[in-house]
Formats: sequence, C-alpha cells, structure tokens
Amino acid sequence: MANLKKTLGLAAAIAALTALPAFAQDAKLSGADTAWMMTSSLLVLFMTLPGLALFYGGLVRTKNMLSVLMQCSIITGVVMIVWVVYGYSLAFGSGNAIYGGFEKAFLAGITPDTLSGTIPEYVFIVFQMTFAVITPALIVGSFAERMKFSALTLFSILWVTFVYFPIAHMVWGGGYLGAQGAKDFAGGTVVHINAGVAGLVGALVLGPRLGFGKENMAPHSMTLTMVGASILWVGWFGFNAGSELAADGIAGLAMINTFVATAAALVSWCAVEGMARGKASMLGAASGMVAGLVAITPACGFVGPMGAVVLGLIVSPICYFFVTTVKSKFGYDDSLDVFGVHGIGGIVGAILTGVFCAPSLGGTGYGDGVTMAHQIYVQIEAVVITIVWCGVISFILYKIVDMILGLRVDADSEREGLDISQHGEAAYHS
Amino acid sequence: MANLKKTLGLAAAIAALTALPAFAQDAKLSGADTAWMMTSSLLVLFMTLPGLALFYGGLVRTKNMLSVLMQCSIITGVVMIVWVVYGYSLAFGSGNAIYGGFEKAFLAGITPDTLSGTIPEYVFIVFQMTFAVITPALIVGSFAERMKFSALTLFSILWVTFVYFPIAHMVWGGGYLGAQGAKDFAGGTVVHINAGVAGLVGALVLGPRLGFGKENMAPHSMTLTMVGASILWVGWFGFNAGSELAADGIAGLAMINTFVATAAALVSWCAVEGMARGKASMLGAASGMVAGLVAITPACGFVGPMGAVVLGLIVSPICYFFVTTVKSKFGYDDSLDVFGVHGIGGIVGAILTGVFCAPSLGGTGYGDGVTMAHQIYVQIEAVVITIVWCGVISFILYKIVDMILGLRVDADSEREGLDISQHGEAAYHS
Amino acid sequence: MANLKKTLGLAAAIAALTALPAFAQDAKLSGADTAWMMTSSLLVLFMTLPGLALFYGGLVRTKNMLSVLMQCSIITGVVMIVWVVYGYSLAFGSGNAIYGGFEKAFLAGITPDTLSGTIPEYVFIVFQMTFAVITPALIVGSFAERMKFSALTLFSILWVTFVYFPIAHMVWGGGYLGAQGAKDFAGGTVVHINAGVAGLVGALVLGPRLGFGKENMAPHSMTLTMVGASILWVGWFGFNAGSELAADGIAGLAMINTFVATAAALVSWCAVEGMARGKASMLGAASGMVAGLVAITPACGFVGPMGAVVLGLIVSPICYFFVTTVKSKFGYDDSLDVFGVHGIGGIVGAILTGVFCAPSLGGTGYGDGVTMAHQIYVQIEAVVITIVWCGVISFILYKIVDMILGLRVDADSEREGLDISQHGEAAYHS
Amino acid sequence: MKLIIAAIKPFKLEEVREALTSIGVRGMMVTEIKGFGSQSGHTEIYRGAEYAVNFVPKVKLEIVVADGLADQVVDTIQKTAKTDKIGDGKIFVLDVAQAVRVRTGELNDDAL
Amino acid sequence: MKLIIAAIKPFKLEEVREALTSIGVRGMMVTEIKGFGSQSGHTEIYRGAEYAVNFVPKVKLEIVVADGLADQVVDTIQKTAKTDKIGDGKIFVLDVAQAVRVRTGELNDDAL
Amino acid sequence: MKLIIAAIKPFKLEEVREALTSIGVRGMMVTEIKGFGSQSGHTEIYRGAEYAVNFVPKVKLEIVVADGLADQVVDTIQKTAKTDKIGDGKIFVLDVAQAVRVRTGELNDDAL
Ligand SMILES: Nc1ncnc2c1ncn2[C@@H]1O[C@H](COP(=O)(O)OP(=O)(O)O)[C@@H](O)[C@H]1O
Ligand SMILES: Nc1ncnc2c1ncn2[C@@H]1O[C@H](COP(=O)(O)OP(=O)(O)O)[C@@H](O)[C@H]1O
Ligand SMILES: Nc1ncnc2c1ncn2[C@@H]1O[C@H](COP(=O)(O)OP(=O)(O)O)[C@@H](O)[C@H]1O
Repeated sequence: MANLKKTLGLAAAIAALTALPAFAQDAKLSGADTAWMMTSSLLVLFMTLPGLALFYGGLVRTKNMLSVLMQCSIITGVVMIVWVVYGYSLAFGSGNAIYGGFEKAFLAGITPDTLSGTIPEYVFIVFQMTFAVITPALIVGSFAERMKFSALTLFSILWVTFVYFPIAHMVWGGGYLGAQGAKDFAGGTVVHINAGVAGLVGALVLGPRLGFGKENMAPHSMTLTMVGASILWVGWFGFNAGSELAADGIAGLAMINTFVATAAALVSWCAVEGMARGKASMLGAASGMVAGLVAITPACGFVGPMGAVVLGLIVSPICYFFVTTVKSKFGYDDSLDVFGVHGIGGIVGAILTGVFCAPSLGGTGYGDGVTMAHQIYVQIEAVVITIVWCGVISFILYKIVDMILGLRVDADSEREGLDISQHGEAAYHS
Repeated sequence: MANLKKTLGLAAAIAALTALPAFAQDAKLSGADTAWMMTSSLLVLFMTLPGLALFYGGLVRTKNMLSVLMQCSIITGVVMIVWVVYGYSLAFGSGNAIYGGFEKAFLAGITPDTLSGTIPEYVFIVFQMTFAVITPALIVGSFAERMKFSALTLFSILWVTFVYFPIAHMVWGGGYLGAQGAKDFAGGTVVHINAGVAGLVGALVLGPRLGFGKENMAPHSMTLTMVGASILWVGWFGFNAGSELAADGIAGLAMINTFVATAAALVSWCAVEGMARGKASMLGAASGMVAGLVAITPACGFVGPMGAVVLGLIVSPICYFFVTTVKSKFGYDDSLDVFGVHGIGGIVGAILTGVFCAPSLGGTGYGDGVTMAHQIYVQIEAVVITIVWCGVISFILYKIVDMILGLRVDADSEREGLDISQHGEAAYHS
Repeated sequence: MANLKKTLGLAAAIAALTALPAFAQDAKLSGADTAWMMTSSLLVLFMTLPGLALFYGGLVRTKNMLSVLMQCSIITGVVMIVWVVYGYSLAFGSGNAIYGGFEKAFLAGITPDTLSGTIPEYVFIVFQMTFAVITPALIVGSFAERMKFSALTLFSILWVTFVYFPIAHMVWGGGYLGAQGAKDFAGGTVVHINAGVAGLVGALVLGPRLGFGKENMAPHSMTLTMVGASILWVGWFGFNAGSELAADGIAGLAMINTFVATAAALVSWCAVEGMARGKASMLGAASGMVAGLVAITPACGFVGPMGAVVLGLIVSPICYFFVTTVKSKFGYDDSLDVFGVHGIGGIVGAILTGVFCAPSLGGTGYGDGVTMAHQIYVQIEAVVITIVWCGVISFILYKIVDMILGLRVDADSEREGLDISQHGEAAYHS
Repeated sequence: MKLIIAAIKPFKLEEVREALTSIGVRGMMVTEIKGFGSQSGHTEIYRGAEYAVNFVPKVKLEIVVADGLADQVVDTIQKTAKTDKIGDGKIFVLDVAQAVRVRTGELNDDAL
Repeated sequence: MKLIIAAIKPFKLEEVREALTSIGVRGMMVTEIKGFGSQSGHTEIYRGAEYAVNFVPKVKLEIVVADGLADQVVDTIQKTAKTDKIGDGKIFVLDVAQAVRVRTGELNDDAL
Repeated sequence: MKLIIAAIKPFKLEEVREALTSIGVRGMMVTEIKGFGSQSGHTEIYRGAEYAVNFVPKVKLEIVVADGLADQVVDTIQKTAKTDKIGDGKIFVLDVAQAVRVRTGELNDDAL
C-alpha cells in the first residue's frame, strides 16, 4: 500500500474506470503476487483471530475472558460485512480528499477478472478488509473488563465509518495525507496510532475498572498472552511484507525488518526490566514484541535492517516508560495499554521512519528534493492530524453510544464478570 | 477441484497416462500455483491439527480432553498412510464411475517431475490427502466422550475406504456425480454432508453419554474452542481457495467469499441468540463461524460476495434451530453437533449453491442450457445420494466394528473419563 | 539449502561478488520462489514461537511454564540480532572450510535488489535466520526447570557463535562437510543432532532436577504440548520444503515426505506404546510426530514417499527405546528428551538418508560413482564430526558460563519455580 | 449446631444438593478435593516416567445445621450419595459453638 | 483455641486479611469454594443445553486463634466482609483441642 | 474420634501420605489452599502494576482417626513435614462427634 507506485497505480486505475480498456492493457495478473497476497490476507485474519484475541484475553481476569474473545469476534464479523457493503468504497473509491464515496458500494462492478495492480481486486479488497477489522479490535484492550457488548458492537460500526475509512482514504486511498508525502508503509498511522488514540479516549470516557489499583488484576493466563503475541508476530509478516502487494525485494526488506526490529524490541524491553527491577518478565517480552512490531510497521519498506534494529531498541524503553510511569501518574485505566503500546509505539515508529529512511542510515531514501527535516515534519503532521481527527470523533461517538445504549455495565455485572453477565457462559469448567 | 476445467484436465491426464508425451507438452509447472497449493495443503493440515482438535477438545469435559486430541491425531496418522498406499488411487485413479482402482497404489509411477495440471502431482496428492484426513476427523465430535480408541481407529480406516474414497471419486475423480454436473467447489458434499451423516448414525448407534441431559456437560474450555474455530477459519482458505488449484481470480473469489460468508454467519448466529435468549455467546459465535465456513464451501468459487453474505446470514438460524430444538426433540446425543452444524450446514450450502450461482444474483452462472431449477435438482440429487450411501455404509461399518472390538467403553471407564481409561494420562496437572 | 545446485549457485554468487555483473546476468528474481520462501520463513518462526515454546512448556510443571516460554523468546530475540550483526557472515560468508569470515557483517553490501539464486538475499537471510534461532531453542528442553535465565541467554549467544555458525558453514556455507558430499536436505545434522548433543551435555553438566525420579513431574498441560507438536508439524513444511529454496517438484517431494514420514512415526509410536503398556498416549503421539519430523528432515528431498513412510515407522521405536529404557538406565535428567528425540531421531534420519535415497528404494539417487555404502559412510562421518565438535565445545561453553554467572538456580528458587524466582510472575491466575 | 463434613463422588453432587434442599438445608460450602482411601488411584506414564496417582477426585461438602436437623442430613447424604461401590465417601459430624450471618449479624440458628 | 470458618465474597478477601492482621491474627488457610445459599446462581446455555449453576464462587477462611481473640476475629470478619447484599457469607466457630507448629513442635497458643 | 487438620508444604505431600499410611491411617481429604502466615509471599509486577501476593501455596490434609491414633498421627505429620524452614505448617486437632461410611452406613470407628 505504501508502495507509492502501486498506490498511484491504483488511484490511476480508479480514475481510469471510465477509460477501462487503456488500463486493462497495462495490467496483467501475477500468480506469484496473488499467491503471496492471499497468504498475507489470511495471516492478517490470523493476527486478529485468534492472535489479538488471545494476547488480550490472557491479560484479563478469568471472569472476563470470553468477553474479550467475543468482542474481537463480533468486530471481525460486522466490520467485514460493513466493508463489502460500503467500507471499501468509502476508503478506496475515487471520491474527494477525505472520503471515497459510494461508487463501489456492494463491490459494484468487480468480478474475478478485475485487477488491482497485478492481483485480483478481490484479493486487494480482502487484504484491506483485514486491516479494517484489526484496527477497531485493537481498541477493545483499553476498555476491557467493563464495556457492554451491545455498545461495543455499535461503537465499532460507527468508528470504522467515521474514523477508520476516512483516515485510510486520506493516507492510502488517494486522499490528503498520501498527497503530502507522509510515509507509512503498512499502517502505523492508520492502524496503530488511530487505535491507540481511540483507546485512550475510551479509557477516559468509561473510567477505571472497579477496584483498579487496589484489587489484584493479574493476567489470568500469561501463556495465552505469549501465544497471542507470537501469533501476532507471525501474522504481521502478512501485514507488513504484504503491504508491498507483491512478492519482490521490497517485500523481502519489509520482512527482514519485521523480524529484526521485533527481536530488538523484545530484547530491549527485557533489558530495561532487568535493569529496573532485576527480572525480565514474559509480559515484558511479549510487550516488547508488540511494541517492535508496531514501530516497524510504518518504516518496514523504507529503512534498512540495521535501522530497524535501532528502531526496535529505541521503542521499548519509551513504551515501558509510558505503561509504567506515565499511566500510573495520570491514573487512567487503559486496561491492556492500547495507548501505551500501540499509540506510543506507532508515534515513535512514524517519526523515526522519517529519520531511518535516510540513505546514509541504510534506508531507501526520500522523495526528490525532500530533506530529512522536511520528511520528519510531514510525518509529525500526519501523526497530529490522525490524533486530532481520531480523538475528537471517537469522543463524540463514545458519547453518542453512551446515550443510546450506555457504555458500561452496572457494578454487579462488572463484579460478576462480563462472561456471565453479558454472554451467559463461563470460559472454563472442569 | 470443483473447477471443472481442471477436474476434466486431470481426468484427461489420467486417461492420457498411456499417451504421456502429448499431455506433457501442454502441461507446464507454475511456480506460483505450486507455492499457493503447498501453502493451501499445510493450511488444511492446520485445520485438523490443532484446529479441529481444539475446537472439539474445548467442548468436552476435562476428563475427555486428550481422547479427542488423540482421536484427531491417530486419524491423521493412519489416513495419511492409507492414502499413499491405496487411497489416492481409489479416489483419483481412472477406474469406473464409483471406484478409482489400484493403478496408482503406492503412488506408482509418480516422480517429482510428474505434473497434475500446473502443479507437481505430489502437491495435488498432499492437498487431497488433507481432505481425506479432516473428513473422518470431523465425525469424532458426534460420539465424543464414549468411544473406544481402538474402535475409532479401525472405524476410520474402514470408513475412508468404503465411504470417503468412493464419494470423492464420484464427485471429483471422474465418477458419477461429477458427470451429472453437481457443483461442489471445495467439498460441501464429500466432506461435510458425508461427515455429518456418518456422525448422526454414530450418535444413534452408540447411544447417549451417561448422564446426558442430567449432568452438567459444559465445555471445559471455551477459550480453546474459540481458538480452534479461529484456526479453522484461517486454514479454510487453503481448503476453499486452494480448491481452485491455482493462484488466480477464482481463487480470489473463493477467498473473499470464505471471508464474508463466515462473517455473516457469525453475526447472524449472534443475532438469533440475542433475540432468543437476550445474550450472544462465544459458543454461538464459534458455531456461526463454522456453519458459515461449511455452507460456503461448495459455493465459494461459484457465487458472488453478496450472495455469500446472504448465504451466511441464512445458514446460522437453520443450524441454530437444529442444534437447539430438533436435537432436543429427538433426544439423540450428537455430542458436539457434527450433524447439526456440518451435516445441515453442508446441505444448506449445497442447495443454495444452485441458487446463488445465478448470474442475476452475482454468481458465475450455470452450464450451457442449465436452468436454476435443474441445477437445484442436481444439487439435491448429489445430497441425497451422499446421505444414502454414507448413511447405509457407515451404519454397517459401525456394526462390524462393534462386533470385532466393541464401540463403547464400559460405564466405569466413561465416568472416570477416556483420558485415564483409554490413554493412561491426564490433560492437566499443576 | 541441500539442493546442491542452489548451494553451489550461492557459493558461486559469493565468490562472484567481485565479478558482480556476470552473476547479475544469470540471476533473475522469481516471484513464485520468493512468495514460497517468505511463507517458509514465517513458518519456521511459527515453529519456535509459539510452537516449540508450547510443546516444551506444556511438558513442564506449572511453576516453570513461563521460564520455558521466556527462554524460547529471548533466544529468538538475541540470536536474530547476532545473526544480522555477524552470524550470517560467519555462516555464509566465503571464509574458509570452517568459518565464513566477517565480510557480510552488518549485512554489508546487501540491498533489496541483491539476489541469492532466484530470491532476494534478504529472504534467504531471514530463512536461514529462523534456523539459527530454533536450534538453540531446541536445547532448552534438556535443562528445563533449573537453569538460570541470565546463564541461558549468555550460553545461547556463545553457542550459536562457536557451534552453530561453524557447523552451518561446514555443511551449507561452502565448508568442509558439504564438500564431502554429506546429504542433509534441511538440517538433520546442523539443527537436530547439534541441538540433541548440546542438550545431552547440558543435562549432564547441570545434573538432575530436585526430586527427579521421586516427585510427580507430570506435564502441566498435555493440551499445550499437543498444540505445540501440531504447530511444529505445520511449520516444518517451511523448514523442509522451504529448504529447496524454490516452489517446484522437489519442494513438493519434500512436502509429501514431511507429511507421510510424520504420520508413520506418529502411528508407530502409538503402536509401540500400545504393545508395551496396552495404551497409546497423547504424549506418545506428539513425541512420534516430532521424531518423524526430525528423521525426515535430512532425507526429505532425497527419498521417495514410500521410503519416507518406512523411515517414519522405524524412527519411533528407536526413540521410544531411548526415552524410556536408555535414559532411565543411565539416570541423566534430559528433562524433555531433547537428546532422545532430536539427537537420536536426527542420527537415525541422517544415516537412513544414505539408505533410502537409493533409486531402487524410490530415492532420487546418489552422486556420480557414489555407492550406498559410501554414502552411508559419509553420512556417519558427518554425524560423528557434528557430535564431537558440538559435544566438546558445548561442554566448554557450559563451564565458562557456569564460572561467570552460575548455570543453576539455588534449591529454594527451584522449589518455588523459575517463574516466580527468575521472572517475578506466575503463568496463571484466576 | 453441627458441622457436617462429607466427602462424596463428584457426579453425585447435584443429586445430594437437591435432596438436602428438599429437607430444609439452606446453605453449604463445596470444595473440590483429592480423596485418599481404600479406592485405589491409577498410574500415569509420561515418556517412561511412571507416576502413581494415589488420589481420586472427590467433592467435599460442609454444612452447618441446627442440632435437630443433623441426623436427617447425615441420613440423606448417606442414602443419596451411595452407589454401593468402593469410594462412595464418608460423613463426619462436629459441634459448632457459634454461627453468624455476615450480612445481618444474626446469630446461631437464625444465621443458617 | 477456636477454629473460625468463614465463607465470604472473593473480592473481600484482601480487605478481610488486612483487617485481621491488624488485630493480631498471624495465620490462616484460604480455599476457593463453591457456595450454595440464598444467593442464587445463574444459568448457562451451551448449544441449547441449559445448565443451572446453583453455586456462586466464594472464599473460605479457616483461622485458629486463642480463645481470647475469637470474638474479636468474628466481629472483624463480619464488619469487613459485609456489603449488605445477599450472599455476604457466614462465620462458624468450633473448638480446637490442640495446635502444633510443624517447624518447632511448639504447642497450642504458642503454635499460632 | 478426632479430626486432624494440617497445612503443609506441597512437595511434602507424598512423603507425609506414605508415613501416615504406614502407621495405619486409611483415608484422608487433600485440598490445595493458599496459606497466610509468617512465611512471606512475593511480589509480581505486571506492566507497572505491582501485586503483593501475600499467600503461599500449601496443601491441607483432613484426617479423621480414632482417638487412640490421634497423637501418633500428629506426631508423624510433624516429623515428616518438617524442613526446619519457616512456613512448614500447622496441625490442629478437633473432636468429631460421629462418622459414617456412605457405602455401608457403618458408624464411627468402623467407618474410618
Ligand atoms: N479417615 C478419613 N479421614 C478423612 N477422610 C477420609 C477418611 N477415609 C476416607 N476419607 C474420604 O472418603 C473417601 C472415600 O473413602 P474410601 O476409603 O476410598 O471408600 P469407602 O468409604 O467406600 O470405603 C476418600 O477418598 C477420602 O476423601
Ligand atoms: N448452612 C450453611 N452451612 C455452611 N455454609 C453455608 C451455610 N449457609 C450458607 N453458607 C455459605 O455462606 C454463603 C452465603 O450464604 P447465602 O445464604 O447465599 O447469603 P446470606 O448469608 O447473605 O443470606 C453461601 O454461598 C455458602 O457458602
Ligand atoms: N492461625 C492459623 N490458623 C490457620 N492456619 C494457620 C495459622 N497460622 C498458620 N497457618 C497455616 O500454616 C502455614 C504456615 O505458617 P507460617 O506462619 O508461615 O510458618 P511457621 O508455622 O513455620 O511459623 C500458613 O501458610 C497457613 O496455611
């Protein structure tokens, strides 16, 4: 996606819809790219179900386990339907600088023979669909253990419609931010900062969990969290190397960077913990993995492997500082640190992308006449626009949902746990 | 597989074995198709181990967990051996309208250079092998928590030999049903209806579990069931998009349909539950996923994405009605609802394939001169033949195994649990 | 890798670095091979995290669960960094017969356009990197439940530097063993014998766990072990079929062999257990899977599917004999049978590769003028060199680490469990 | 008041609870325990290591009742939990000096 | 000495433990139990099969104290565990004949 | 009859069970508990949130024996479970009014 040639090619394709024959001449299906992109698409689904669901689920208490799994599942279900009904069109239709319009609603005019670059457009659609799914799923970590299931479902539909689709359009669909030259190879801004900010707003609007800071809220299964983090890593190659939309050398670059930045962030989180408290924990290692994955996401096709290692080494201490010191300072209850890891990690990655893509640092370089300073400026601009857009609209959407359905379960239901109170079942029996 | 051109190409290839040079001229290995089909093959193994094993295992009580995992494992082991020894030959040898004969027993005459269409024949063999494995593994859900391990092993070998291989030959191997024009893209009939019917017969022959309807038989780990369902979904892209045997636009179509039909079925199961009892459960969402996957299986290469959504929306309420109302009405103990989900979901999918492949509904259309009514007729014919063939022969095989080894463990072993009594170990310790 | 043409091609490529243009003419990127190798690389990561981590983790007691997960995680992190810093260069640089030198340290001179055969060199690097990661991770099973985390980390870095990289260079990087004609398609020697021997030495140096042979040390979750074994199987297709470095007929051969040898070993372990103690266990089936996977690793691109079945049938009884009878005879505490399964399985596989690659047994044949006897001789030579090199150096490294940090935790920490004492957290809460 | 402690087979729990409810018992505490007795355990083997599991899963009930009800409770448990197979369990009766309901502070028989 | 057995709501455990520590209690045994009483359970449905879960999760404390401390312990538990909602729990007091500290062999009040 | 309640270190369970069997104890109930006492727990940190785990895992034995055997049982447990380290556990003895074997209805000493 971040492959500008391809993005432009796509934009051109859209523009050329009225002049289809000319376009059809150029494009030819590549079986290899198709094979890779089908694999990438299923990998990103794998990230959400069961990857993210387990990563988050392991971190909550037993009584709320199923609620997390269910939230990830229902988001997957409804967002996919929304995507083919109007989401794809809003994000990737021609439209204006902010919204893509409804010309491709219900996937009108697309057949198995329609291409998007070198792959079937259906494959491009599903690949993008998995991104639209995982982004709202990431948010659930911030208000875990207290949100109503019905409210979550409604919020997710509204949120992708008014936050995700426009931002995706602005960055990838031919809209404002892409045109500014912001570099975001695989969705650091669109996915991670976006989810992180929406999560922070959610945590503030809903307020802390009952007993927060007093009761023991230790993860019910660190094992599942580790499995989830590992699956996220494995699936993330679809996310990052898949964002090249082809099986080529840049995809290979994105892949090696996704390996080594994550490895470095894992190690540096362990190192920081080791220094700060004498022991490296599994939760630390898992958090480091995710922080590294988040940070390399915007950068993975632009920086060199050594830049990726440094990026990974840097991001963990910063996120560590946020989830330990900053959060407890401000006292908000971002249950599973969506903001601290995805938001902060995404911001660090977005800005450092502007640094490490310098050829002198092993990167693939800047656009014609663009300096590092200018690139960093553009990166920050994209970050700020995302934060503001996402923060304001998410806040409004939470309030609307609160008025319609109520965001939060009552105290007794929260004490009993969401599994019983919201879903009428328990995660484990003997 | 259901790709008729390819199936015919394959049949031709088989027929042309005596005229190999002519065939060899046309065929050329496609690296892209090979890459995708290798990926697809391992995805279908992933569906069985650990996907299906966890989906089923999570649903039984702790004391029977390992028995389910072991049943899935041993079936995987023995059916793979049977497959390369004679199964592939029986299913895909030239033979007659019902059986393929023994010409390719022990994979005679096949080398790394032998092609099947555009991929190495070895890859075609393993892809088909994974289907032969998962089908009997699906059955174990119906008589879970009471069947002897030795009996299960023997039954599985007999069942693939006398039920699966002939039906696979009839549908895909150049036999009777394929010739009738029945549309089954990825195995709705061969895999799901087949397994569902064999499961129902098994549940009836073995009788209900001790304490059925009285004791609490709640799933020991809904978490594992959710993980299993998610893995099934991820792996199913190998199953469905892999059945195109190529990385092309139709594979892309099969993939998008496998995404959206499943999403729709997940949502509609939750919606039905929400209306019926006020709460949507994780088991419901997982069941919806599987029902959607089953239903789209025969249709995935023939219908459009909107048809797939509708198909998904329809199948869940029907399966829900079966696993809640019908089953309790008749009082049989299909422990994990193999018939209610795979059997019924498969039948719904097979028949609706005849409907939604209509071009007016976004489908890829019918054969020359075939009307929707005729196609539906042919679909029903294939369903009925499968039900009768599978039902009768499965019944006989259960009885034979019962005479030789006894199908069911004694009451004390059942109370103690199959893990200790059949395998001498326990799933969990501290 | 074991594909000699390719290995030579690679060696040639390295040699030709000064004559790059000539080389560049021949080489052309294959999208299909790239797609398959990217998939293979992520599959091998999947084997380690979470596959191997769960396989091992399930086998330890609850109180040591996280320590196993952490050991696998930290090895993944540090070895990846070491690999791009100097490991790849030591293993695959031109160098001498034993070491590859530092010319490619920090991946100097490699860009997204650099090819290795038909794939981007970056992809080759990550594929090989995943092998370098899983090998030391395999070792941790032997001294599980008693090793210090800091000692493990240091040992792993030293071990890959002084044992793994040289042996990888000798076999695959243009060094001594490859030149002798030893056949090792996917790493039976480099990975499995190597890890098995290092594990045995570790178990001997650290001594048995407190309470070994007296207390109940039953696996805390056979479920997780089964999941781990299944993931290993699924990921192993990347390991084995990926070692062809291309999506072609030999990759297909490696794949079918990896299916059927594993199936056969699974069945034969169950059969042996069934005969020896009347019951087949899940741990037996999982052990059989891994033994089969290990044994087919060196052979998978050289033998026919029927040879693979026989190889699988043979390996399980031999490993079974080691983990039950031999181990208890000698009384060493190889906690999770790294030597008994990986070491012995690897040796059996390496030697039988020399047998079953005979064309008369369905194999792809020997080099010009090489007899079966000579091939077996060469195979044994490679095994012995690996055992001696690895055994001696590993022993020295354990002793060095013991002097610097101490290898083993104190008795109270061991009783309390490594999760609390080394990592300050517990795997499960309610 | 009496405290009645009973170890029974797990699958009998529901039946016993219902029988007790029907004779007027209004509360109890239930714990999953490992029982050791004449009913023998089983052997598990993990890769050659043999573990004798000497304990069998049981459920322990603890019920406090007014003195007058004690005999009937013992009797009901004994009759309902019985399967005539070894390992059916035991019932023990102890004296209780005082009982308090946390919610209200009510004492003794009123607290039950 | 007295054995004080209390069934309380799980989320009250920490608070009660702290309150008891502050009045001089130096040890206890804590067990997760399933409680049955007037507080009703809930219903779970799994694919049409309905299971009435009649038990609610509780925590059981067992504390042995010198006779003189017993009343204060009962009182403290009652006050601290109370939420005024049904299901707050019960406290029972039994007589203990003897106490021994394993490590030292000390007896009775010295063992506590 | 006496009810002997003992909290011991989990890894001592097998040893104690064997020692008791050898002096004629024929049954017991075993529960995994969380112990609170002078042996301190540990601290766990999860992403900056610190949890003091004040409880240490212990195993509780409950054994009913004839009056004559009680002293020997207490003694055996004390000697076998002892490691001379803090947290070795406690033993308490209570009077039992009645015992019943569910299978046969046998009473008191015959029921044990
Ligand atoms: N002396 C005892 N003290 C405490 N509990 C006992 C005692 N004897 C038996 N039990 C409990 O009763 C259960 C059943 O006892 P067991 O001797 O196996 O069977 P039965 O009562 O039928 O002879 C045991 O598993 C144990 O939990
Ligand atoms: N008679 C009893 N014997 C033993 N435990 C009891 C008894 N009655 C209640 N309990 C315990 O006390 C808990 C709370 O009792 P319940 O009747 O639900 O509420 P409340 O005490 O507020 O009326 C129960 O869950 C159970 O564990
Ligand atoms: N007063 C008490 N009442 C009940 N159980 C106790 C009491 N004191 C200690 N225990 C139990 O005994 C265990 C060991 O006691 P602790 O004070 O830690 O060590 P020690 O007995 O060696 O001084 C505790 O973990 C707890 O389970």
